[in-house]
Amino acid sequence: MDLLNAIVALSNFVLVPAIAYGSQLALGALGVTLIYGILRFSNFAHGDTMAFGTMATILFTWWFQSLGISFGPLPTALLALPLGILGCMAIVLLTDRGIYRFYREQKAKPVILVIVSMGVMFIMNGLVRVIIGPDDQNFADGDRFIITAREFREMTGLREGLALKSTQGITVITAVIVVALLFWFLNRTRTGKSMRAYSDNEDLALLSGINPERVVMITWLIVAALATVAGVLYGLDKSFKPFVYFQLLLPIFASAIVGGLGSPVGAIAGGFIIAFSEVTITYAWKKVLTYLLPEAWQPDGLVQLMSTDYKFAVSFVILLIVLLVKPTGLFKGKSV
Amino acid sequence: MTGTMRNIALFALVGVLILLTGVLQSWNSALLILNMGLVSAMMAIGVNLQWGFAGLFNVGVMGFVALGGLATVLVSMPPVHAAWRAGGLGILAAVALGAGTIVLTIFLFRRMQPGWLRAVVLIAVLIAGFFAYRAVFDPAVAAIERINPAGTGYLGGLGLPILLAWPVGGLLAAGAAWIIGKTALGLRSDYLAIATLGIAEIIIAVMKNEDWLSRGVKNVIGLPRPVPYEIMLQRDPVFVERAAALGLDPVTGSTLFVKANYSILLLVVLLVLLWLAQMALKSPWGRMMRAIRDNETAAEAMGKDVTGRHLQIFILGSVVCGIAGAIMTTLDGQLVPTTYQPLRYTFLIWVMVIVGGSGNNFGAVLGGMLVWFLWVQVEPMGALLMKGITAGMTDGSALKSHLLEATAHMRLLTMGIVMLVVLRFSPRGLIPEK
Amino acid sequence: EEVKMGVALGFTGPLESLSPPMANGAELAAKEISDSGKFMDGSTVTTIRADTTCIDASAATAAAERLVTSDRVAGIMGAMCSGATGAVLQNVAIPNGVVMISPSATSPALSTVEDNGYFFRTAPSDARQGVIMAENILDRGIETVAITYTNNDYGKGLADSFAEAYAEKGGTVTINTAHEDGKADYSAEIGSLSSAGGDALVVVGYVDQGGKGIVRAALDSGAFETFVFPDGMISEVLESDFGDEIEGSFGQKPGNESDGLGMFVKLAEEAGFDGNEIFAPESYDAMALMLLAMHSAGSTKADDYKGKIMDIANAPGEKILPGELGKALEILSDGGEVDYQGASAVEFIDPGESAGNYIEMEMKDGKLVTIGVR
Amino acid sequence: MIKVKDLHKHFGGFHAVDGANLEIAEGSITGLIGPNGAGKTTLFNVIAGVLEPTAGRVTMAGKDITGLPPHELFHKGLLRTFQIAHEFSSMTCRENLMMVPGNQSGERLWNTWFGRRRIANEERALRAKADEVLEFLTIEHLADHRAGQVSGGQKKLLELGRTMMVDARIVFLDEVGAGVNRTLLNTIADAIIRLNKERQYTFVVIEHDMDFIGRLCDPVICMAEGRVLAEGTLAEIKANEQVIEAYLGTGLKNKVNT
Amino acid sequence: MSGNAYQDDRGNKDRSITKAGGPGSAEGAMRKGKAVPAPGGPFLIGENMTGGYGKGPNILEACTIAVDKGEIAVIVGPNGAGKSTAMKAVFGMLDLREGSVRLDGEDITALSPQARVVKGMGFVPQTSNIFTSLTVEENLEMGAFIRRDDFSETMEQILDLFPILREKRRQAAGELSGGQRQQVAVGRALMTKPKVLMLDEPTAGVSPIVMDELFDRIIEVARTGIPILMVEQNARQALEIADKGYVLVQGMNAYSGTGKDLLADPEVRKSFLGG
Ligand SMILES: Nc1ncnc2c1ncn2[C@@H]1O[C@H](COP(=O)(O)OP(=O)(O)OP(=O)(O)O)[C@@H](O)[C@H]1O
Ligand SMILES: Nc1ncnc2c1ncn2[C@@H]1O[C@H](COP(=O)(O)OP(=O)(O)OP(=O)(O)O)[C@@H](O)[C@H]1O
Ligand SMILES: [Mg+2]
Ligand SMILES: [Mg+2]
Repeated sequence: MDLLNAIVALSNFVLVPAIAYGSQLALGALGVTLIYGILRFSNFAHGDTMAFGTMATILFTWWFQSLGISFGPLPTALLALPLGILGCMAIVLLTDRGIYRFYREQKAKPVILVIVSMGVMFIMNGLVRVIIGPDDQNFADGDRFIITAREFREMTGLREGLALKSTQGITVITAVIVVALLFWFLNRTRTGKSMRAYSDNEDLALLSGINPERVVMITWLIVAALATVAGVLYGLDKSFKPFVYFQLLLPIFASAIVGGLGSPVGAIAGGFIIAFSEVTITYAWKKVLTYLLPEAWQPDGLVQLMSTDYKFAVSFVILLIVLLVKPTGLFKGKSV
Repeated sequence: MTGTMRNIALFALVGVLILLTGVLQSWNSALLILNMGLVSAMMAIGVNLQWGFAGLFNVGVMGFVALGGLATVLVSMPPVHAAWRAGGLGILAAVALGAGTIVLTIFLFRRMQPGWLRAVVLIAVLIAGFFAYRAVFDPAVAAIERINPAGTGYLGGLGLPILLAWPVGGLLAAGAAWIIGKTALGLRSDYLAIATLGIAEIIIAVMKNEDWLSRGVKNVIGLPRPVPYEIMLQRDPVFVERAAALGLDPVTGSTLFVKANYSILLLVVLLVLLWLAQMALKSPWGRMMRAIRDNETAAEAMGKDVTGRHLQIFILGSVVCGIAGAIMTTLDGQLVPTTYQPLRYTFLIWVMVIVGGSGNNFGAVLGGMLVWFLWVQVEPMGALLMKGITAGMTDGSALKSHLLEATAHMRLLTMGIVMLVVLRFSPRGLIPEK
Repeated sequence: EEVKMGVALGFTGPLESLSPPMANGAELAAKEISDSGKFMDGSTVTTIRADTTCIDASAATAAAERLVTSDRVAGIMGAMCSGATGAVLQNVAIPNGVVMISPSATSPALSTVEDNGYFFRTAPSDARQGVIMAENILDRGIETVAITYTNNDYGKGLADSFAEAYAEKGGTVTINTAHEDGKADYSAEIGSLSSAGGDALVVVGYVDQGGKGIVRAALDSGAFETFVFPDGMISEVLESDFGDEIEGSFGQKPGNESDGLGMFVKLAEEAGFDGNEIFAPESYDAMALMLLAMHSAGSTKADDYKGKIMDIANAPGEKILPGELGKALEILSDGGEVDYQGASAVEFIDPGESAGNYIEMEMKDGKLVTIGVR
Repeated sequence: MIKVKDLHKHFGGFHAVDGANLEIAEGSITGLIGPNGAGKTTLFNVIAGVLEPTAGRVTMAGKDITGLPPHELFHKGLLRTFQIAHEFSSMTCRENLMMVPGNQSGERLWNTWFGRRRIANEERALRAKADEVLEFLTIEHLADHRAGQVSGGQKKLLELGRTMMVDARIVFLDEVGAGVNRTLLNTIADAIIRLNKERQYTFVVIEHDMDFIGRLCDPVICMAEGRVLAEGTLAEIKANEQVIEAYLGTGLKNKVNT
Repeated sequence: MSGNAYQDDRGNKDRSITKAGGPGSAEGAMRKGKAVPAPGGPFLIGENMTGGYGKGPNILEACTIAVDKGEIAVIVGPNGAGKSTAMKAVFGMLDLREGSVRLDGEDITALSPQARVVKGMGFVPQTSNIFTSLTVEENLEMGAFIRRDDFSETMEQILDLFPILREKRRQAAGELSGGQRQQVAVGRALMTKPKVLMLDEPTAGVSPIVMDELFDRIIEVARTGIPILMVEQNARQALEIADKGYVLVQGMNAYSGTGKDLLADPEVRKSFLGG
């Protein structure tokens, strides 16, 4: 019984939130990694692209809500998501046409594109705030929980509860579906393979009859979709606020780098590593130990390695150690 | 137009922009922008050393700048004697214990044969050391923080002149850079990105949470200055008379005088840094660095210790950032750890380097000055733009009021547009590397 | 004559979402006084905004420098974050001799600055609120609490003063730990808070920043059901975002029985913004105080009117609530005295800090209701 | 000079070098041939410190040099060129040469600020030496060209030139001939022979062009599947059945259509 | 280097913000022109080609190269003469300033490289001619990117031709040795079932035995009627099997004739074939 309690407590406060957060980071990191792999630069505007896609989705959600359309127990935002993705695709293609394309035509070195993406970051940053404002927006509706902590306690008779939010469920399920689709696309389809080929060697891709502009366009479309999905899932689970989305850039990049920039598998693994290291290292083990240890041994302190003040610092140290132990990066060198 | 002419023209342009600020807004604003521009130029030089000359990607600029800031407090604030009495010894002992543990670990790591025994011993030493450290450290900290928490609650500094803090800031940054470099350089460059980001986060976390050191988020306000206080000048009849002779009222006179003093001080530091950087760049050392940047594998095969050189230049760049950080905190007159945010101290500094022209010290200086000017002045520019956009709309329309509300965000938008324009027409920066 | 007033807030940066309602609050007061036609022989008031960013003390200084030396404002309503406030105060306000009233900076360090009487703040003092919150909690029979505070001077100061008062009065603090605003995820914080346990969670934060994220995560994981909210958290947002999920949670914010806040909220609604947003009332008061003091001194020179601010804010005199600024102007013109209460029950103690009363609020049926005054 | 003992290099499960034993005599020009994928480049990389060996030892003049980093090997007199030229592309050809010598006082940061006279003198000497080398290689007209902008063959010459800036003891050449015009290749071969004669450099040469090998090398070592297959003079190697079967082949089967 | 500031990234070499390897250098990828009928002439001809990289100087000066059905044409010349450049120009990876390229009775000067692949041209470049991160098999598949029919039979033929590739078919091509890569590269081009095949130094770095195999195969392919245009430094062997030879010097045609003629020309032998 106590063992069960301990497991439930650990799941409730560590596993479930970390998995949900990890999925969100992973989806974000996938976008970053795709741009890096195929268009060859680190896209600093990614956080703000996520914000833009989410904003579009929110606007459509509001519109649906005003029309009285809802999605039953699921958030209306999921209905609006396809439209939001389209909106994000539109702006992304627009920036590509208006800004990046020129540099591609000039055969600009990728490092110039990095800096350009910083400019785009500033612009999107402003744009989102001008349109929807800098405020917090809560747009989740529908049922909040699959099961609440209280229901769980009543159901099982345990002392600890396990809350499962519907957004957490949706996040994980969507993430799995999206990742599976992406992998299938990249590894099995002709277009996907041509994207990997282009990413590997542009000139040679040309010689195989691959149209580079098409590859670039598809990449941006996928990235827009990924960014919107990641942003909306994150926003549903927590809430939408432009500045936080900008801040998300750093953990997302950390995820992508830990996994090995350019490697989709790495991006996913990286997302989970970051999420878990943030949540577990600073976890106070007191509750779990209280259940597990005999009366006499029970801790009076919090049994916390580090206070949560240091959670980012600690998670970065973990990352460093991971990288030191695995010097070739987690998945670098392996394509997909 | 020849290259030199062009460069002179660009610097003149920045000069004119600042002069215009003086004429159109106020000379105080102009001098203030100049001063901060000079500091930004220093930071840009630091980042340029790392990024422009060695291709080292430092995401943790803010950490080094923050260390410089910390130095000002440690050097210049008066010591809090009561706090020293309460926990000073404890802190010193704890630091010694911590350092001892690490040294012992490294020693054992080197001496013992690899294997499970070594792992176990190392872990045991580390854990024991950690607990011993916490046992000494925690009560000392508690004792210190109990002493007048609202006013001090920390150990204070050494009470030395704040100018000394500038080199000390550089030293602190050098120490941090050395640690990062030792662990992360020489491996793949991605590590450096993560490591610098991580160490910056750690430095900031420490500064936010270790109240005994620099009051944490309670901030240290009222740092001493290397120049006189305006209020003193305003009360000084001699000064007031001189100001009046120049046709200035005492307030304007004193504020201008103080800022001008800073300008001279900063200019001297900047010129020294610039000279050092230029000399290094144009020597065989600079040639070696270029070779390493061009082709690491070949440089290594040609007997150049790539890792060692990288470490060296990484430390140098960080030192410059640390010095600039100390200067900046001195200018602000306060240490506020929460202001160290990546947007301002990492992204913006890169923007300076890239807009100015990476790989060129003069470019970095120009970029620092210009981008700083824009960073400050796009606010009124953005407001103007918004006024222009909304001019044609009917008063009180929802869209108009919404747009006017959003005026503040034109700032980032304008910044982005300026950047893209520069990159569009001068992709290697305004003063590219030769 | 046209009197210019500066509104220096962090319009961009981490606290950007707090700024617009604050600016609106301040501008509302300026407009009210200006429109009354009674201000300093019919002078008008215009406001100029300046962005202090909250991440860049230097940019804040530059913006304020522009306000003072270029736009020549008569006073500054601001700044917002302690960093910007300290920098602007030391580098601009004091050297140039300009009055500055911050609606939100609470850093104890600011108290020690040699301010020559130029600096005031309408934000309440941490020490007093800490004590009141401790009493409030103990009176309800809650003996153990966990505390999480936003990692800045406001959060840290208030959390520490509360923890001290609470422990002194016999309560137990299980954990006192920080959270950062604007971060992506708060699971780690909730994990340790819940592990430490406690009958209630004291959330010393901002309602549209990390504080909200903390409450959300705590509710979602079932870690806590009762929350205690200090002033930074008490807002309409609690009703709209959490409703009856936090039934029975409570807190306090500056105010008194004369419903100054209610009147302010009504005024704000007419002006088209939400007066319940945090620090909006304080901003209104800061602006009103400066203008009333100018009127009373008959001068827009800081050295002339800075001394009047204390007189206006404190008794004796007729109590002035939001919407009654015209009346206050009249009284002052007639040589009478006023005791400005405003939207946040302003009461200044030396050295120019607010020490007002607090109203206790509780969530009942998904609504924030006033329980009483402390 | 160099002794390789029982060297292994495995990539995952693949044994690229699988117990190679060989010895390179001082003052010789040793040819290293073998089918594609025999492990020649990998062996090179292990000796030159680019790759860590899985097992085995490398000694140079009796001293163990296994696993030393490339820059330390350089200072011991072990130099190498690359299969694909690794020039410093944004520097001029002269600078490419001048940067080579180690322990230049101008490479110490302190001296760049406070020892400028000494540096100036040193630089003058270096410059003269670089010009001399460029002349030797018959590319003195390229001295001020960016190295990235000279042709492929000239880059290879530059690679060779770098080894002449210092007193090398042993130089590893990885397929200098691939993609180089045969006439130019003859020039390179002459240069190698001269260096060998005049400066007593030891050379190890990987090459697939038998004419080139024949011109230069004695002895020749043939590798296959990570091991040494045969060793001897070129004539002996050419006659070796195994080598013919694995490497040389018997010439074109299809004859030219008339 | 072309003096284009956008392509100059000196000072910015960090790998963690941009992917190593850089973008391609082919210029014509965005070209949108159409093929125009231009009957007559040899099967493939690059006529009077003049051009250089970006805004740089002319590398090619009125250079003409042609090959007809069933023929093997070989280009030789010193390093840096512009041989590879000429090949790229024929393939449209360079913007010609003058001259035209005609294929099978059509003027294709305005076509993008990828469109030329569709027209039936196959090309093996001199450097970076494989997808290093893709497996050997995927490399071959990419060769057949434009083919909509079943290409497994062609794949079998190629794996038979280069048995080592069958062994390593699931391995990333980047892990192969220099010579093995060369085999993958040629295999990739053959997968297209091209109407004309262009090879830039296909035998560089391959062992003698494989080289002989390669030449054999090239002759075989030519006998099926596919014209072959190749650059070779292994000039003597190449000219022996060539129907046509071109000697390029500084972007200009210096000598041309049948392979035998060139081999017999003492001047050519001395200056370009190594005596
Ligand atoms: N990083 C690697 N991972 C896996 N296998 C590798 C790697 N590098 C080389 N190999 C394999 O090791 C073998 C030897 O490669 P190496 O480059 O040494 O051959 P080589 O003798 O130089 O051939 P060539 O004459 O073609 O250059 C090859 O079969 C190659 O596939
Ligand atoms: N991408 C490029 N940008 C600018 N100039 C180039 C580029 N590629 C080659 N060049 C220049 O064009 C000229 C001809 O090069 P090309 O590669 O065509 O020579 P090549 O005859 O193939 O020589 P090799 O036998 O060495 O391969 C050289 O001077 C070279 O420096
Ligand atoms: Mg090889
Ligand atoms: Mg070529």
